[in-house]
Amino acid sequence: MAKAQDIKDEVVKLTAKDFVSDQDIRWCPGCGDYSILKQVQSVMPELGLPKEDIVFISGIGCSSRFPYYMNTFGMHSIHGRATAIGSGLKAARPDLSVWLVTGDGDSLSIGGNHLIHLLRRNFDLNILLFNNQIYGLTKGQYSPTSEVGKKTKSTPMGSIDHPFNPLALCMGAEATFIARTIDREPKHMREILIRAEQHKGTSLLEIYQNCNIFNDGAFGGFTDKQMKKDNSIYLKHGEPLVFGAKEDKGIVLDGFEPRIVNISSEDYNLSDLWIHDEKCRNKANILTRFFDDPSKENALPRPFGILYQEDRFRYEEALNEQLNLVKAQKGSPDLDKLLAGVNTWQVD
Amino acid sequence: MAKAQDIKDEVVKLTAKDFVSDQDIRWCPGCGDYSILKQVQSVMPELGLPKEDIVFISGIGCSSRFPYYMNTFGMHSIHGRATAIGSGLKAARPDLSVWLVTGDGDSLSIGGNHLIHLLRRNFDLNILLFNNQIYGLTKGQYSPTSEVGKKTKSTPMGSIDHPFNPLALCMGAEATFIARTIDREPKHMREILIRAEQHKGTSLLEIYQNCNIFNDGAFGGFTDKQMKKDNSIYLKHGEPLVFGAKEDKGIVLDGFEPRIVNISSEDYNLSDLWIHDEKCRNKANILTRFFDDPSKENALPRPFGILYQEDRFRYEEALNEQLNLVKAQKGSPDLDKLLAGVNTWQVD
Amino acid sequence: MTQVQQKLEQVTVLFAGDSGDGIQLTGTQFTTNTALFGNDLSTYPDFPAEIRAPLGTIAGVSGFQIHFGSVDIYTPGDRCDVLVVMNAAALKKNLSRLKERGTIILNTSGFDKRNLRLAGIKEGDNPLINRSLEDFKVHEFDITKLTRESLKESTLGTKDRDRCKNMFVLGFVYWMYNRKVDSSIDFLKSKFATKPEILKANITVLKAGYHFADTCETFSNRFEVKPTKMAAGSYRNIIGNQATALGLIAAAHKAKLDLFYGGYPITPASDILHELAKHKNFGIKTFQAEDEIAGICAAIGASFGGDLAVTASSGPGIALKGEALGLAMMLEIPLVVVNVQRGGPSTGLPTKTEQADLMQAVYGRNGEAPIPVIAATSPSDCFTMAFEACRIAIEFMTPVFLLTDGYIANGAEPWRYPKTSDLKEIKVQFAKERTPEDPSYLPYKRNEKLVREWAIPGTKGVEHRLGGLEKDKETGNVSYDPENHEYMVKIRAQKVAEIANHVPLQYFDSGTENSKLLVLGWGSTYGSIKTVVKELATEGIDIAHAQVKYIQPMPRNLGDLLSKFDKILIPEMNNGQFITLIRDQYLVDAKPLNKIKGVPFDALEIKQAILNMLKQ
Amino acid sequence: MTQVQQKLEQVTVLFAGDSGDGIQLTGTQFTTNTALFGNDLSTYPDFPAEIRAPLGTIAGVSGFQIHFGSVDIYTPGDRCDVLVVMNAAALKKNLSRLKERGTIILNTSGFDKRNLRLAGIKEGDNPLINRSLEDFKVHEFDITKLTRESLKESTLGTKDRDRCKNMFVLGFVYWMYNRKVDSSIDFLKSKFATKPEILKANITVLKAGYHFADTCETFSNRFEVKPTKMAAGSYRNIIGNQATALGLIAAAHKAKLDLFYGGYPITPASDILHELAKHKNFGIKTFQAEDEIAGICAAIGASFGGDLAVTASSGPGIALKGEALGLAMMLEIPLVVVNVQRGGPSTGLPTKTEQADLMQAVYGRNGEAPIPVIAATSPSDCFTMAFEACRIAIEFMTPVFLLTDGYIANGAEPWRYPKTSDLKEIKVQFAKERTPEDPSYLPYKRNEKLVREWAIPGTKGVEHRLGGLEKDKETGNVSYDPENHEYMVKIRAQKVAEIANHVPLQYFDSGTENSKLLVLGWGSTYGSIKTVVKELATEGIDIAHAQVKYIQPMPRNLGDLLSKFDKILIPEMNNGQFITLIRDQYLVDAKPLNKIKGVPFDALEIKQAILNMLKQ
Ligand SMILES: Cc1ncc(C[n+]2csc(CCOP(=O)(O)OP(=O)(O)O)c2C)c(N)n1
Ligand SMILES: Cc1ncc(C[n+]2csc(CCOP(=O)(O)OP(=O)(O)O)c2C)c(N)n1
Ligand code: SF4
Ligand code: SF4
Ligand SMILES: [Mg+2]
Ligand SMILES: [Mg+2]
Repeated sequence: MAKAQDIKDEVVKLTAKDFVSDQDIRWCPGCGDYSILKQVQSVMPELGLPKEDIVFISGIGCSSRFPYYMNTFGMHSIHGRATAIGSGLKAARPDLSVWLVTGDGDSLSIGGNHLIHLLRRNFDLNILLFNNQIYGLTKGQYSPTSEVGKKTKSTPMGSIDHPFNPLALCMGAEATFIARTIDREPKHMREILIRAEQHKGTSLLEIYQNCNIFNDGAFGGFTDKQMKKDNSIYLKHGEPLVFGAKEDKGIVLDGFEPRIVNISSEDYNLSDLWIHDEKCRNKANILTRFFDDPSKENALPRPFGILYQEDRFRYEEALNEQLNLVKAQKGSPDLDKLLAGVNTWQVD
Repeated sequence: MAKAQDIKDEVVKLTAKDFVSDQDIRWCPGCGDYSILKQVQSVMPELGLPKEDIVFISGIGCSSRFPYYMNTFGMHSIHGRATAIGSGLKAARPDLSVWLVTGDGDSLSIGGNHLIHLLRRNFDLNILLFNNQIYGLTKGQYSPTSEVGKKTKSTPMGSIDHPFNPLALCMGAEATFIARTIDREPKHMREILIRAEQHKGTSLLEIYQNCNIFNDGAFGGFTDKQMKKDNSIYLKHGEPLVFGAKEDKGIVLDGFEPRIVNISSEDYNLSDLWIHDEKCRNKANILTRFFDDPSKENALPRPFGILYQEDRFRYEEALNEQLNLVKAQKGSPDLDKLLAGVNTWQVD
Repeated sequence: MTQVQQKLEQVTVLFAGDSGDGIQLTGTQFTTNTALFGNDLSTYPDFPAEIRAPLGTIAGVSGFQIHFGSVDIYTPGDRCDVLVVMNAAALKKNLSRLKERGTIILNTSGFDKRNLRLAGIKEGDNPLINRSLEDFKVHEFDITKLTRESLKESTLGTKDRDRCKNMFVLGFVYWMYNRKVDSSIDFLKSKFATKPEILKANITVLKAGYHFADTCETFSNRFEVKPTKMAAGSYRNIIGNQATALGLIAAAHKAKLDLFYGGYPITPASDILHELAKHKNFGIKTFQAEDEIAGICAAIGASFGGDLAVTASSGPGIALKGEALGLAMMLEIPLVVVNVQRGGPSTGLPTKTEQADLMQAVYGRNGEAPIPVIAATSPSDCFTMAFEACRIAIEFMTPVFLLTDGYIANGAEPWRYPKTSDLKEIKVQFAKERTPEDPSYLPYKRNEKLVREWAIPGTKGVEHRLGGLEKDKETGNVSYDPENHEYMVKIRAQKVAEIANHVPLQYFDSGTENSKLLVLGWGSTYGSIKTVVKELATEGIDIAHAQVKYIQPMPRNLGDLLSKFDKILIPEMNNGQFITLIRDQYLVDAKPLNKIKGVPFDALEIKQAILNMLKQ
Repeated sequence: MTQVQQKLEQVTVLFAGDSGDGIQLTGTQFTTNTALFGNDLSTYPDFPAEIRAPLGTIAGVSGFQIHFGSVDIYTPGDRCDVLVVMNAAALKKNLSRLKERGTIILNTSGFDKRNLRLAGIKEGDNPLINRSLEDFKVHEFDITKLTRESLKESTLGTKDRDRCKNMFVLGFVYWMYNRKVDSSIDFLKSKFATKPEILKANITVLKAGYHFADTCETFSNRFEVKPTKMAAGSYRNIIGNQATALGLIAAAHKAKLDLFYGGYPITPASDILHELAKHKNFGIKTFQAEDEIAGICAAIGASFGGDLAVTASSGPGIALKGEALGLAMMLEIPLVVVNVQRGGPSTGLPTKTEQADLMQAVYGRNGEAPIPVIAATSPSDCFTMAFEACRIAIEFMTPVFLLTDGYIANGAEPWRYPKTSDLKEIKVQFAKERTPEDPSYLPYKRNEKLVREWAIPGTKGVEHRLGGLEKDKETGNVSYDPENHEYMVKIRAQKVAEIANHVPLQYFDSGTENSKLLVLGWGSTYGSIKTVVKELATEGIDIAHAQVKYIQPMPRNLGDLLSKFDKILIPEMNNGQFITLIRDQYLVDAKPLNKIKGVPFDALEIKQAILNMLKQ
């Protein structure tokens, strides 16, 4: 996201604390949401914007309580609609820094349509999608990102819905910025938050978030000290795809199929590896499909970082261009003329 | 789609005429919908199903008038919801052959969410998406598939929404069958309709349909005798990607980027070309991005045919397996026992 | 031959033909001419539901009715004096709307075998032959042929030539009513500026029609309808949806706010979007959303940002907005919601009119979610009420429902348009910047009208969080406190009730509290009721008429006014909705008169009901 | 020491503590035990809105109230006799609910510095010290410590041990009311079948609590509440949402249809889905949809296919279903829509109760779209009314609204459950196969009850097309005919009106038409009104009470019945909704009594209103 256009001169240097609201936090102790809140509060001062130019909008869900805890403008709206509300706000007020906070249910279940339309329109705002693969607030039903077979109150025999791959869906929906991070990697999260904010267009950031009450350990494979390095790959633009506890594994492309190779062996070295290119849509599409269950044999590592980034015109920009153009053409508005229209007559 | 399970014995051999209802057709003269209706009526007898086992469900739009003209069961429902209604019907009645008819507005604008969820759940039914890149019924506003800059009543200065690429969106939404055809190629359409019906799972068939009133010639590049062969490529599984009026052009992959080559030249021959593989998701993803404006210099040809096909379990199948399993485990239902519950007492 | 010039007080002409025949254009041209001539008038177009309904069929008939006069005109007229039909289907569909001994102008080429068959007329029943039209004054001629002949010189193809035949009709009718053709020539010149051949052809045929009428033998009468004595001022002709759009623009202009429109196309509301989109130079942002929910939600976002936000739709689309409306009510931000009602329920009769979404507007949300509801009475009144909706929304920080319907939204009438300076002021008072020294900001603190402040992003020191959960009565923070909840539910209701102190008192449009019976209408039934009540007055029957435009809350004095009558008749184009509000709130035994046919009341229907009730 | 055994007619106990303290489990265990013991009872849980609200705070307090007696019990009780509190916040939040001189059982370890601070109690105000509890009978002991001590031998960690402390309380209260602990031991055995250590610990602590009460010095009184004289039959305890689910299952069973449930989770309706999902062996298909619109639309699809289709939600979710409901009404197919109402408007107070979605149910759609509306009066009545909703939906081919609310949906009471064979028959008559020789099928032909046939796919010869556009009165084809439209609007309304002939007449629950005043309730206010009216009867004040369960259409005789009274009081947990229907339909000057606090009426509040009204 671009910095708001007219940064007020008198911006004093703010700290993370300035972004802490006076409300008691109501998440369960141990919830991954705390970490995300903290990282967001800590990157806010880096935007260089006064608090009053920042708006957080959310839908409904545990995650959607977020705006209450940010000492900025905020709206805790209705389920699934933060994306639509944010679109209108940004169209009306391109000068604001707009952040949408949403859960996997809020954005991908009831709110799926507004999400994909927002992405194609490419409003310049940031979406933080807290994915805990469960409906937290309604006490633990499976969500559109829950794995098949998930046993919950609504699916005592296991769910039978093939889940979404959120980043693949967003790629299909013409997103211009796709990234992933996780609650337990605060430093990485801060980095990506800043990149998201810098991107001009809609930034879609999926954040893996542990719901320790209803879906504890859903992302254990990516947080467990023993396993995480073998299961995750942290992407860097222009660098080869290397991962593993010993940084000894890499990804090559076999025709169209990615494959894990051992780069400490004779057969492969760094230069054989797939080089990450944020700008390449075709590669990004394959990367989003690195989506194996980490406990599976030979699972591809899950990518974290920025999978894709593209520059495309923003809706609100095009809108304002049209407004300016027509004003230039037609001159300043004359209401009396408009009310009179073309054919008038006079009665005396 | 699979043939309905218990094909009635007494099926008499039906003809296309049997599927013509007694209602007057209300589309504009010259509308592409006529051709589609005709092809659908003509493949119906090939399903080998009695009329009463076939259901057509639509939303609202010109295209959604379709069910009225089919002498089967049918429902002209509400805007955008045919996909949700069809899901319920198929869950309740896996034995039926269910066909959904929808427009680009109906399915991708208001109905976008149900569409993507239907695709991931993979109910065994067929979606015919009539894409005319316009809202026909409401008299010509731009749609989510209209090109940027489109001038319509609601966008006198040109639209500023980057459009969806419907097949790319559906790929992202976990579709298991993705295909494209066009109103003006009846033979191809019939072939693909039959393949769609044969696919077990949700078949998504995008049909380019000319709205000669509000968006005439939108697909001229693919229908015009002079140009169509250079602008279109008709996919065949296992065969190289060849096209052009003289069948002299082919597609090769340059790393991840598709490129047009001249196969009549010395430099390339058939064996260098990309071989179409319906089963390859990564290739299909690239194919969906063959989406250039055909009037553009060096535009990639638009693919017609089946871009992707995958076998995956069907929702209604899994549902019925669970029902059968639990019935096997718990025996036949005993309502009296259920009403009594676990702890009861007696008052005399 | 001598032509008698006959003076008329009022005339209703119905143009009807295939939807491809250019009937709507003929109608609007005649309307503009009539308006400029100085007649009062009212029009009503009647489209087929299909885009291009099958040629020649009943379903494909397009109609345009205009009622004009030297006297005040309130409706497009019940039955017509003149029926212009381009083909057999048009005649079959509309003959019952023609007055006894009325005039028919008929295109014989529309009555060939094919046309008769398409219209479902057996060959033996051909009305040109079977004398069934004997009681009418029929002028029949082959308009198609006449048009072609007058274009013998033209280089245009047959199709393009035939397209001009509506101009022949127009010219013919201009002559009948003693009119000049200039306004239409001007129109054609601008419409076909880049197509000189087509322009020429149209003008040729227009004149041909005029001259044909002048010279042909069939016509002996020419009519004169003198200009109406209207109040002094500047006039124009206006269509309802256009008036609504202008009302919104005017309100934004007066309030010095940007106008934001978020909506999704739907018949018959789309034209509001289309009209607004034309005037982007007023800083209007139109957002065609992915659905109605996104439309209203985008509007909520824009309102939160400080724009005057509007969404419009019709019944089915409004149904989808209920949840978001509840949110807007809870947030207490300005929002105007226009419902251009159409025939329901469900998809219903999209191109027909009805007043059946009133209860949805008043009650169609979860929980206690009161929202002001107002309604327009005529095409030009859409301007006034759209402006009012904005004023109330802004001054009371609330969503407001404006109800119009297909009848007045597509209908037209002369409008004495106001000057910008005559329009009410709309005061916007955004929350002011605050310093850290100021006491902390209380977003739900209310003023004496119970209204909270509009504190928009970008304003230093008033950062706050809103939401759909119940809120503390001052801080706006989430509150589960039982007493606070009851307080908030009641204060929100009181705020809406308070609006009654800031809208006009109810008045009698005709009659007095001593009249024998009160006809109580709301919204678009105004013209029909007015016509009847005036007519009855000339017959010496004194009936009172009040038309309610402010429905929630009702005008302060309405209860009082109702209490004066033993007999109250409530005509509605629905199965009885407004009447339930009246009976509930005032416990008066008002009687319903319901018409649910997708078309407005005929004056006669109301008259009959009044007379019956008087007898009881 | 000698223990006095005191007989009581009725008792209300409120268990309160942190949401992590296992309060709900304690409450349900005590409930089951009490039910099995033979007392009539009524319960009401009070959850915090958060999943795990911050430990120790007021917002984090979870409560469970049970009212039981040897007499008939109708509500969970207004104020309680015994208040069990696990920490300071629980006391602070609930003390006002304790009767004068009531008993407090208090866990002292929940009153340390931290707990006081979290509860927002200044140190000086520590109720254990400042004598503010002097007027109550307080029994305080360190339950945490006592629990830990009794588990000295256990191998469990501290966290797991501390989790057992609710069992200590349960044992204690069992002793107080002279109960056996067996039912809870059975429950624990099945719950912790695979966790023997935890099982052992829980049983140990349960018994420890029981014995502690027996031996400790603080307690001198033991109470006895004799079994209630209930009608002969088999009883069980049941929660409202569970009863709703069973009612749906039973109806499907009787109708020999598969049950299809399409819905989206929402508080407090989700438990209906959860309960249904448990009973898949009844052939129940539960479909957790992507949103409420998809939920109802999937149900419409399933109903079209011949299943008994159901959707459930709460206010905001119901708001989203309006458009699809209109379609279902238009299609005339069976569909049951359950609204478990919660505090509104907008997101409102999700975990609180309210009756404020009545108008939404009756009027919340575009166009004239009448839908039957019925309401349940108590937890077990949810069974009866869910069954009735299905019966009406099937027999009248219509969507039906069933209204319950958070209060009865989460509350529990003993239920004399029926035998399958005692349940009404529900007759489904699908359209029969037809041959080409039969006259062509007319899907909108109606029987003498104005009901059309259910013709499902797979049935030869009855292929037909339905839709949301207005339909011809017989063929069901699209019809724009004005007369047909009016006919269809009226016939659909008449069909719904006809249902009044097939539901029970309204009766007086107490009193007669000679009583001085009628209290007219609907839905879940039943218990509160009943309690008051009985109490007044004992004081010699004769009040009539009728509780309306069939709201649209109202019972045939209701108007008659109302006309007998000068004074009618209508208590509702909203700002006055049912009363608008009554006033509109019967023109009676009924008076409202509204409570909008997210909690049910206290008997006292209603009593006061009655007495005031009697004085006027
Ligand atoms: C219209 C509507 N439908 C349903 C709900 C109930 N509801 C609230 S949050 C939620 C899902 C929450 O899941 P998610 O978005 O993943 O958020 P989380 O709680 O997991 O952070 C649901 C179903 C609602 N509040 N409103
Ligand atoms: C809830 C609702 N919103 C809007 C409409 C109006 N509407 C009907 S069809 C349509 C779009 C049609 O476009 P498409 O689906 O592309 O169908 P086409 O007419 O082009 O075949 C719209 C906006 C409606 N009927 N219902
Ligand atoms: S339920 Fe889960 S997601 Fe919600 S606050 Fe608790 S831990 Fe976090
Ligand atoms: S408007 Fe377009 S899509 Fe609709 S029927 Fe006419 S030609 Fe076909
Ligand atoms: Mg979640
Ligand atoms: Mg279209």
